[in-house]
Amino acid sequence: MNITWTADEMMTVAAARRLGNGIACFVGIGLPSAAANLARLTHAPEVVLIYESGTLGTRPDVLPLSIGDDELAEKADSIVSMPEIFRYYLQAGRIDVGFLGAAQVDRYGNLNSTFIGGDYEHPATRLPGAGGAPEIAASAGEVLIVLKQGKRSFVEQLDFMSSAGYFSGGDSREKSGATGRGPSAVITDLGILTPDPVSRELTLTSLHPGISVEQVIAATGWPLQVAAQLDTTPPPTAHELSVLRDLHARTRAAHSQSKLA
Amino acid sequence: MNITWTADEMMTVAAARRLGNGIACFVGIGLPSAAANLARLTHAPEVVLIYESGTLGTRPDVLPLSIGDDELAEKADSIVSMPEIFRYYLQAGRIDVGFLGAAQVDRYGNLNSTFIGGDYEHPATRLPGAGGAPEIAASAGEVLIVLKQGKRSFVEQLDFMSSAGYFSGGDSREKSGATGRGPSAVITDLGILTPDPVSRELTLTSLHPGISVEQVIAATGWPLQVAAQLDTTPPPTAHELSVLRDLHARTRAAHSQSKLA
Amino acid sequence: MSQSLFMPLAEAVRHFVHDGDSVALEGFTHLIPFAAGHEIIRQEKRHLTLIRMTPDIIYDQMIGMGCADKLVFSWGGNPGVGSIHRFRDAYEHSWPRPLAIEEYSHAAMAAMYQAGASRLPFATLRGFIGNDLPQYNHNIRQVECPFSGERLAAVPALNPDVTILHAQRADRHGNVWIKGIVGAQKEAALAAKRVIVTVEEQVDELEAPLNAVILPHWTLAAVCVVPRGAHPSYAHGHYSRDNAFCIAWDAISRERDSFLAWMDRHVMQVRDFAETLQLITAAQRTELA
Amino acid sequence: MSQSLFMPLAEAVRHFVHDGDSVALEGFTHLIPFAAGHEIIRQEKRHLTLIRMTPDIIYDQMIGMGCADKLVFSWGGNPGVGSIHRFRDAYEHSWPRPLAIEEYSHAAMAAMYQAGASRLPFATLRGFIGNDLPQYNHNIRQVECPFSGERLAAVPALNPDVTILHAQRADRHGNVWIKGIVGAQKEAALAAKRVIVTVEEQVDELEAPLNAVILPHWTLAAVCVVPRGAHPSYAHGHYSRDNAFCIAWDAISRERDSFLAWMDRHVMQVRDFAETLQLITAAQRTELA
Repeated sequence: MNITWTADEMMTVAAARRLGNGIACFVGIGLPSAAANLARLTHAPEVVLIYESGTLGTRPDVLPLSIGDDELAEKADSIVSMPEIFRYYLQAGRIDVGFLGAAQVDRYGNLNSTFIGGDYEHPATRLPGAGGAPEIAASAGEVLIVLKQGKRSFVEQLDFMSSAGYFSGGDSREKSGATGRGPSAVITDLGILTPDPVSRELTLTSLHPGISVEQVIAATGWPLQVAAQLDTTPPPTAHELSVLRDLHARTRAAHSQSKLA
Repeated sequence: MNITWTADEMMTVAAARRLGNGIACFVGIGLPSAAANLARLTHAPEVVLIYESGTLGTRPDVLPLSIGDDELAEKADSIVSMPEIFRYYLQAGRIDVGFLGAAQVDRYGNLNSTFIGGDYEHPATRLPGAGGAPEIAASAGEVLIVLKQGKRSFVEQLDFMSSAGYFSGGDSREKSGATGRGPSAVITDLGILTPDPVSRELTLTSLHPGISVEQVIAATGWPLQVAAQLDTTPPPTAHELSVLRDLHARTRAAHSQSKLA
Repeated sequence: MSQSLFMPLAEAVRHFVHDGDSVALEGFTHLIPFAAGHEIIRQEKRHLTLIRMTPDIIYDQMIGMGCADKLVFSWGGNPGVGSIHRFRDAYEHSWPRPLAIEEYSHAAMAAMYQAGASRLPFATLRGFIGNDLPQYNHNIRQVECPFSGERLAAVPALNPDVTILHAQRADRHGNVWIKGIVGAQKEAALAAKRVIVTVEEQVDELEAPLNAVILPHWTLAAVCVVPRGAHPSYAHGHYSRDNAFCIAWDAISRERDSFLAWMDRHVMQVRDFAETLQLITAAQRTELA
Repeated sequence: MSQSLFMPLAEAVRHFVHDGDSVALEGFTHLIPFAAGHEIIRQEKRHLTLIRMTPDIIYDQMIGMGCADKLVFSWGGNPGVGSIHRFRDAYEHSWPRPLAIEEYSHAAMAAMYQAGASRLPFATLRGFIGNDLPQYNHNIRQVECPFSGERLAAVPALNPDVTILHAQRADRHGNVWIKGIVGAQKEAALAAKRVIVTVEEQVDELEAPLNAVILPHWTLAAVCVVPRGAHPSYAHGHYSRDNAFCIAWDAISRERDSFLAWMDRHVMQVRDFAETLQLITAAQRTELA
């Protein structure tokens, strides 16, 4: 069987596989939403999907375009207010896994989603800002970072620290007061980086099929640690790809309908 | 026309008259509940009745026996949680009038509902405690105290201060951090006491029909101030009495039905 | 995994309530978990710290049967009737054992449950102004606003080992819908380490409206179907408050002997709450006849 | 007295929104009060402090039209599309006027609205751990727990001069029912000095289920019936989000000229929001044809 897939599909599948059945997952829009719903539709039917708009335990038929789509509300076990979602659920430690993206990540999994270049008052490029991320990064049981790899995003030094990974490595996160364990993996279009158990430095531990170590090193803005025993990410299965593509097809069909009366 | 009434009816009517139309009133069970609903059924159809169980804008057909009766829930504009009722409504200063009773009141309208005799750890008589009263006393726009008058309840010195009136008088309440204005009247079975504008000492300003100043002084545990110009409380009107008695009759009829299947 | 949430009440109490635990049975007049309280009494749990804004008949029973070492509360009485005599006997005369108290106001306890549900160590309120409790309860402190400099009351978060609630309905996954007067139940549940909910009925789908008060199944330790499990409190939409029983309790509980006799017959010598209800109903029918 | 709550939106904005006010238009993706934002633009309100967790298209329009001196926010963008260009132009190039910012996180702003609704001066959260914002926003401070000694983040309460919401329905008294995703709207409303709500429809009785999210009429300053008043956001049960418009906005707003031309034609030169909707619908029909 000759299966082909895109880099986005590989990232989505790799992220989905990390979600255990029955865990509570704080989902963002875009790839994390696709990954979480793919997990729900394959190996993790009882994964609890939570969007920061306050929808708890939702099971959308199609992917939401915004984090507060009515589809999420209709299919939720419960809708709570944002003070509740952030205080009674996230801060309370009830979220097992949080997904985060960013504009920049450093070797310790710290993230920048605030600005690039210049300084805070005079940024070259002002980004939307951190939104829910700082507290997701600090309080979710673990964090999955999903981000395309490149020298402009995988940087030696963040322009601004929006959300905490392992700070300066070692036990510096433990001392910070953050209640969650921190990033368990950075999933890119090239491979998977996981923190070293002691130094907490992100280490390349898995290469996606067809990707070379050199490619990953070239796409990283710091001297990348590579695991002695390097895995190859199992390719997407036919089943994973078919469920994911169906989901995207349903989503496109639903959202292409004109919504104006 | 020869109208007679009981002391309870006189107290209820006198309390009801102090509720303006459209104000928001935090109601307790018993006489305050009767007074508030009497006001609603006579001169103040738009009074907003709030019970600490979280029922906002309720219009019970019959008086509740407990502060959380289903009748209150069914007839409410909204039901909110107790954190909300105490924080977003009471503490936020949205309550115009709070009703309070107590076991003891002193000359400055301070209240005790905690214990009588002995000390806190070894009380002669332990009472239920203050419940919502301390914050009602501090945060409601004004407080109406309703209490039968007698030397055991109108005391020189409280055994315990549960809820603030005017502290030690003068401007001591203003300095306390309490956001509400304090007790505007103490309505008893004998008359109405209101705070002196400067000293804040409770002063007899109105006698119920047929009651003498001497009777009130004899029923007060401190040397009672009496206003130079003493009013007579207008007696209950036939309309007030008929509405109040109908309300009590409906209540008795409703609650005498056996509730067991 | 969610199927295992459903179990008999006796099993839930056996597994999730331990001697020495702090336990909150919440419900403000409405939905008070009486059946669960009786099961705790029947299993002779001891040295509990009982937490409840309004300890009333069920805590009177638990205190009188010796389950509690301590009571955390803001108003203790039989609403509309008077004192709870077993509480007073325990506090004033140490019978059947000494009872320590930790006393707050409603506003404070509501905020303490909220802080607990938020996993913050303390709550802030405009509270206890002119109130003498801070002289005796050293958990009522102050905090200074880092902006205005204002001093406000600070109280510790409540995080019970176990919170027990009664509710109308659970779906097949164990999601629980609480309807009507909800008090501080959601906060008390989300503040706890373990949550047991007794429900009137189990249904396939809740079919709750958007924005209903739901406790997600994955926040709960056990769900037990116990019809009429809130009696003599009520369950909105199912049955009303048994005011006659609440009035009768005053006489039953006034003396130690009559209290013990009633508890023995209605709680200790029965298998479950259904039997208790049968006995109470039969007695009330006799009285009406 | 409650009848006077109902008024045309233009009148509500004229009476209750003043130059220099702090104004929160809330709604998290859902129920964003676009019609009210347009009315503020049309009435040329100036020097506003705009507060909103997620400033998106409506704040982009208000900022680009010169209504705002300052923005208080936690995430500013066109969800799923990209930047909000008028915000960036104002912040980065002071066009049409300089824009100050006060930036938080979602968790902080939700807590700040809660503190505001509670009339507490500050809120406490486990927040901003490892985040650089406190270096620039000196309203992110710390407070020490008087029990554990732990240091937590402290942020000031938000108490807008005016909060504006959109909702599905008001009854004849002006009680408002908000259904579906509710974000921090209730808190933003109860935190404000004055509240304006636009609604899809007025009905005689709400017939809301118990525990629905209701804003009591006596907490509001004005209720205005504006059908489709949340477009291109949505109103659950009434109409869906106009994703096409949200995508189209990116091109419209990218350059100052195209932005000004669009605003002039669709907001400044129309009488009310119904006319704006007609223009947008007509344009979309042309495009589809």
